[in-house]
Amino acid sequence: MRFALTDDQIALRDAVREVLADTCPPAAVREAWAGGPVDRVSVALVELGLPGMALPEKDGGLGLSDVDLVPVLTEVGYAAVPLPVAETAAVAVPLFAAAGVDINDALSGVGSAPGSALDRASYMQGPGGAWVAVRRAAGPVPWAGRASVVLDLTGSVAWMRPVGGAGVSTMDGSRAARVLDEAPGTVVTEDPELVALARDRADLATAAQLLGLGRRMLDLTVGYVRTRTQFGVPVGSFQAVKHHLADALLQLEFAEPVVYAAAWAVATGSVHRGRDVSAAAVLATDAARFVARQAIQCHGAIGYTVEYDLHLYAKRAWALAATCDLDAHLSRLARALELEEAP
Amino acid sequence: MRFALTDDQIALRDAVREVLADTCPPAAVREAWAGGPVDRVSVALVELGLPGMALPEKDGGLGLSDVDLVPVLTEVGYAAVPLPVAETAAVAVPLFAAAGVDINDALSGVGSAPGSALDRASYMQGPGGAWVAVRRAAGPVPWAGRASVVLDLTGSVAWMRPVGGAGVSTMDGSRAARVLDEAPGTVVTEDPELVALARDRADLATAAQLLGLGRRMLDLTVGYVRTRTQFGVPVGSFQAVKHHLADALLQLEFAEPVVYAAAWAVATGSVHRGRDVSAAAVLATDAARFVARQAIQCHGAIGYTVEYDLHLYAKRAWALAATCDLDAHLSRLARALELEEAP
Amino acid sequence: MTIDLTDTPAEAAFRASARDWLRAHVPSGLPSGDTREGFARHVEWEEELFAARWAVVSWPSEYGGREASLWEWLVFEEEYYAAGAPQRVTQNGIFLLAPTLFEFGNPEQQLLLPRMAAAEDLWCQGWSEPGAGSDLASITSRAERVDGGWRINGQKTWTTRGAFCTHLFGLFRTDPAERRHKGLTYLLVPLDTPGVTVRGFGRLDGDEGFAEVFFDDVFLPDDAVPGGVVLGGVGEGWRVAMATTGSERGLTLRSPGRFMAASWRLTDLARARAASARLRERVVRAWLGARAYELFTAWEVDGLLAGRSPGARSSLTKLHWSELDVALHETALELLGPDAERDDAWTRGFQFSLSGPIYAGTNEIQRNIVAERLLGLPRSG
Amino acid sequence: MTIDLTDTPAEAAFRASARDWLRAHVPSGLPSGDTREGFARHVEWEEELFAARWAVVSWPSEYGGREASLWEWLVFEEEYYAAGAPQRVTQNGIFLLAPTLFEFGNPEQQLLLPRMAAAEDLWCQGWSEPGAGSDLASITSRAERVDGGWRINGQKTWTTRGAFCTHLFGLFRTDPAERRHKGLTYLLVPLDTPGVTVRGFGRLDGDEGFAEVFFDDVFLPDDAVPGGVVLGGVGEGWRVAMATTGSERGLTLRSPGRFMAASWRLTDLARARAASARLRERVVRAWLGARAYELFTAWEVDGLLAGRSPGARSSLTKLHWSELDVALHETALELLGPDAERDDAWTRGFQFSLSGPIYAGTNEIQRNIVAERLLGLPRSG
Repeated sequence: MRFALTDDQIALRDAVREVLADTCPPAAVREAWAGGPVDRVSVALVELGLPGMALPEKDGGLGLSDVDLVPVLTEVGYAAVPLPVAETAAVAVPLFAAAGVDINDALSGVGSAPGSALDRASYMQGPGGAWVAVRRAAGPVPWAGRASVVLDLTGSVAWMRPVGGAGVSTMDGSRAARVLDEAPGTVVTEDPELVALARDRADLATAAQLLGLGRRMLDLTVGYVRTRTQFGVPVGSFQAVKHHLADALLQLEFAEPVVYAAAWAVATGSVHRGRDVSAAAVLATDAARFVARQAIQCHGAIGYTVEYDLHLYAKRAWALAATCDLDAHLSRLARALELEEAP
Repeated sequence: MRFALTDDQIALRDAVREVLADTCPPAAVREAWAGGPVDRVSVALVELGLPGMALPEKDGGLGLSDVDLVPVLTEVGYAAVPLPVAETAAVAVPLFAAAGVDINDALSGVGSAPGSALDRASYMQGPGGAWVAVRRAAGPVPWAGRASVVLDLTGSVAWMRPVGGAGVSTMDGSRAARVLDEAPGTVVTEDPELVALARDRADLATAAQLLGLGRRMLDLTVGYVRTRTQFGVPVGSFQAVKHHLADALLQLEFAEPVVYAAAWAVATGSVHRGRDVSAAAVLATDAARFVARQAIQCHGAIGYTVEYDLHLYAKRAWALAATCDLDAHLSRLARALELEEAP
Repeated sequence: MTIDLTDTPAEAAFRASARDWLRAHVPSGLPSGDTREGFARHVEWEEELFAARWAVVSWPSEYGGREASLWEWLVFEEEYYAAGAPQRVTQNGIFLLAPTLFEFGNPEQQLLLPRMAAAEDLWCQGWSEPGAGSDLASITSRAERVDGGWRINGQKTWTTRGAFCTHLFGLFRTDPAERRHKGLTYLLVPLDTPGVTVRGFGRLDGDEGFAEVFFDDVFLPDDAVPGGVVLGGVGEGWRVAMATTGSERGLTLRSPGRFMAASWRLTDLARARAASARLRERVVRAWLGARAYELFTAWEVDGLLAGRSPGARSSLTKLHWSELDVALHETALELLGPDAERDDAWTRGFQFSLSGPIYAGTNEIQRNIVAERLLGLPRSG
Repeated sequence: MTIDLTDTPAEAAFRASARDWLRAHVPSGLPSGDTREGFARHVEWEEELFAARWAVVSWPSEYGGREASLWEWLVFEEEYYAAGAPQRVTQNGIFLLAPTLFEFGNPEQQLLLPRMAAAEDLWCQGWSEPGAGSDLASITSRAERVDGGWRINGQKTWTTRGAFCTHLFGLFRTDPAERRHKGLTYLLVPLDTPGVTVRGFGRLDGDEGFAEVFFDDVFLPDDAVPGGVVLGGVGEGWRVAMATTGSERGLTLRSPGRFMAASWRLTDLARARAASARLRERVVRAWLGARAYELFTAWEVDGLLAGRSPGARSSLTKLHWSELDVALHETALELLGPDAERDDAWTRGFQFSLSGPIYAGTNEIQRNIVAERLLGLPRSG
């Protein structure tokens, strides 16, 4: 048994954290809400090689595993990056690669893809335009307004679909959701195993981001209650506030290793992959929702306004949590524990 | 709409409270655990007329309704009376009366009943021996060791069975449970409606007692944390303790009117009887369990010993809660709200 | 006193009358009352309610009411929300200011009541300040006595719908030598008084539902409202403001009808979404919470009618409805699944519900009150 | 450092060896170790464990251990509880006293270690007093320096299994002029010293699992145990007692294997009882809690091995396992339905679980520690 991050994983995480602190402060997320440009963070992340980070180095990627991606995506969550980084890097690119789809061909075949002249490696490192939205359910597709193409995982066959359509108002305005136009797509793969793996990766990537969002909300709240005073003392000196936030930390701390274990199960093709991904999804979703609730409560009225930053992270957390099908995950766990029969 | 206790209800409740404070202090419950006599409280309650309180006055009863019984049974719970008062007064006697069974005949026909020489009214007021245990499920029958007869409500037909059998150790030692001998019984009624009504009354009576038990545990805890000091201040001045106990009170206060509304539904034969009884059962059970948990936690180590009184009430609450089939009640509520089909 | 959960003949008649009128008149699809456009539409609805004498059913006839009993008020609220009628944008006036005006206002000041009920005057509250949220006694906005009126400086915040209102009621420090609860005065302030600036800002659910109100050397003449701008006496503000919190107001802040209607909408949603057993249980529990709230309120009403002041028991009421509202909406979001990312009535309602445990005294403070005043636990700590 | 959740070849061999031995030797149906008769049976089991060198796997060979790594210790615990092996009645010695002896004991005192592991000496702890529970620093039991030893007066309580043990370790006030954490000394006391009276009393689950220990003018000679009765220096008691709380001890107090085994038993119960969907979810969540505990502990182990002291993080550990244990048993009781009134392993386990959030520092205090030391919130309040 070994269960700790490698020095390389820590170094990459720290590099991503630093870049995001610079290029994706709350003001950048706020601007994305208003439909403003996201070029600066997009370019910075492409320069870091994040879109293709799961590709082998020979194909222009960083050769990272599912486990390596978790700390990176936790930082992406922490910053509430207004781009489908997780969908692209952790879901779409690995699926394209596994399905033998040439990424440039794939992207150039539909919608607003930026042309097919680039080779795969340079495309993934090009300035923007490298982002892929992922559709998991009927209804508006998050990130379609910030992506070149939509990877549709709603059925047992994976499709590529164009991003064209009307923008729609959602809880997290920075996610640039669209109601897609009716338009033909192209098949990515008909292998249900690959599609199932891509769905597990999407859940895993969501869980990693929820951990980061939970941390961000907790950090903001701790900072606030240490300085805000009521009744002549810092709000954070009240036992009720302490206990709310201690419970928030508790949930995050116990969800985190479960997310890493799920990533390891995905990376190694463990027989427990489904069980472990569901465990991560359930605990990270519960934790992020719980932290959001405590964060808003401990802030008092200011946490309840859009002028303060907390809502940027709370709404991203709620939006990601909405994509987590708790009933399905709990059923999968019940089957893994032999409490239920397969449906 | 009117929703308050009558002066008569309050007067009876206060009378019962006073009698129980005198005849059923913690020491009496403790003695019952050790298998000691319960005559003093038994005689006092029979003298008050409690066993037959739901019978019409012309039949020697007090002519009380299901609503009238709630405050009385709340006091019975508060004192953790080591006798099947609720089973006898709220379940068995009304069923016998509705089924046209002569109570003396019924009791004399089986087991250790005290003979048939008494008329009904004088029997119910006689010195002890007037108690009926109720069986709701397979397994040991609580109170069989303190009753003259067992009313068996496990099926669609109600039976009377003898109380003979071996004593068995249960969580609440004062309940004198027995594993019954195999022995023939007599039919009380084959009317499934009457049996269903008796079961609802049993759940209602349990809910009323759980409210009283919750109050008792909360009172004990409040008394303790006001005087016990740690870190130089009363334990009850810590916000965490305050909030635990405020939440405990909150649950009791909101369960109580729901129990009264259920009693009213039973008394008036409301079409919502099943829904309302289930609502009362769920909320009173949840509340009592929650209060028990907070009471033990706020006491610290002393609440965790059998030398202190708290456990007498906590164990009665857990024992009564165990008889509440939450799955069945939640399903009945879901059907009433048209969320589920009838099974 | 007894228990009888059926309507009396009079209550039944009142119910039928309210139901009939509401069926015929309730508008559908109003935009949120917390936007400028929506607010105007809601004011029209208030005018219509008032014209038909349904705006303030429990008030005296001369002020536009129907002298309804508390029971009838509950019946009205139940029917109002069951009919899907809109939120009440006049509620800060009619539920928070009006009880105080009835108790402390002079006859001329009480002339404000029908104007408020008719939505001619639109009142917002001015309690909180940037440095005084839960700790209301630390108010620093000052009103200084000057010839013929008051000179006001300071800032109020979290003023619900303040940007759309015409008047503000609130507490101001009139004796700078006194601290905490002393030296405060309850003032009535027209928002068009020169020097008053109102700036709306956004709530979590996206509506511009809050405002900051700045007082920049404002001269408030004594006769800015009929009967004078001071309600209940100079320096008496804290007592005046608190006097009615433990009375009916604790009951009327959020009526049971509102949550009962929401819980029935939740059962509709559960059926439409073919809820799992797990979520069906949560729907049942939300309904149970609303039902318990309805019955608890009835219990309290009979207590009030018997002359018992609910006092700190209004903290139980507030804890229950605010936690229920969050749980109910969290369940709705789970039922919606991925659609919970959409911007709709349920997701806005969820975000709005999160303000319940914060506003009107945080739930942490309510729990302190319950523990100290109802259970008798020692203060502080 | 990396992530690899498979056993190394060495770990796999260790696991196989432990499993084989346990399969062949674990006794079944032992009575509770918290009764006098059951305790004696458990001591026999401890002797058997020690003889086979499975009693203290992580200790040096010369004290009866196997020099197992922390990873191997986790493997052993997993196998131990998966095999249904009995609770460890020696645990207060080997998990609480031993780490302190290893760190502060002189070589002679360390000779106590193998005796403890072999269950020849049976140690109970003497921290709490009637007036000092959560507030341990308010200890008043006094040990006065006298010629050749200490004169002890006072009372300890909540001494787990004290009535069956041979020795007590605990804190005593040796400098009456000092207050709170100062002037305390960590003493090792044979319970057969004249003047010591041990009175067992009943726990919630019915077992005589606690004791009060009275010290009535007890003369404790310096040489009552080898190497002397003072562990770590006179007046240094608080530091000595606390030094190891944040180290491995935080991890080893309750091993993940114990809860994982309990959660698997719960799944068995759920199948046997044809659990409803509602209860299946709770069973899944109990298993998830145990799984998270297992993984969190592994995470902490690698941190420890990398030289990071867990410090206040041991409070996270304690909060998690104690709440998990209650939830797990509450679920079992619901699965049992009316059978939850019976006196059996699950109902006793439920009652025992309620001590988890209380003992070894209440969970309220653990949350304070997490908030103040891990989140940096201000003290007091």
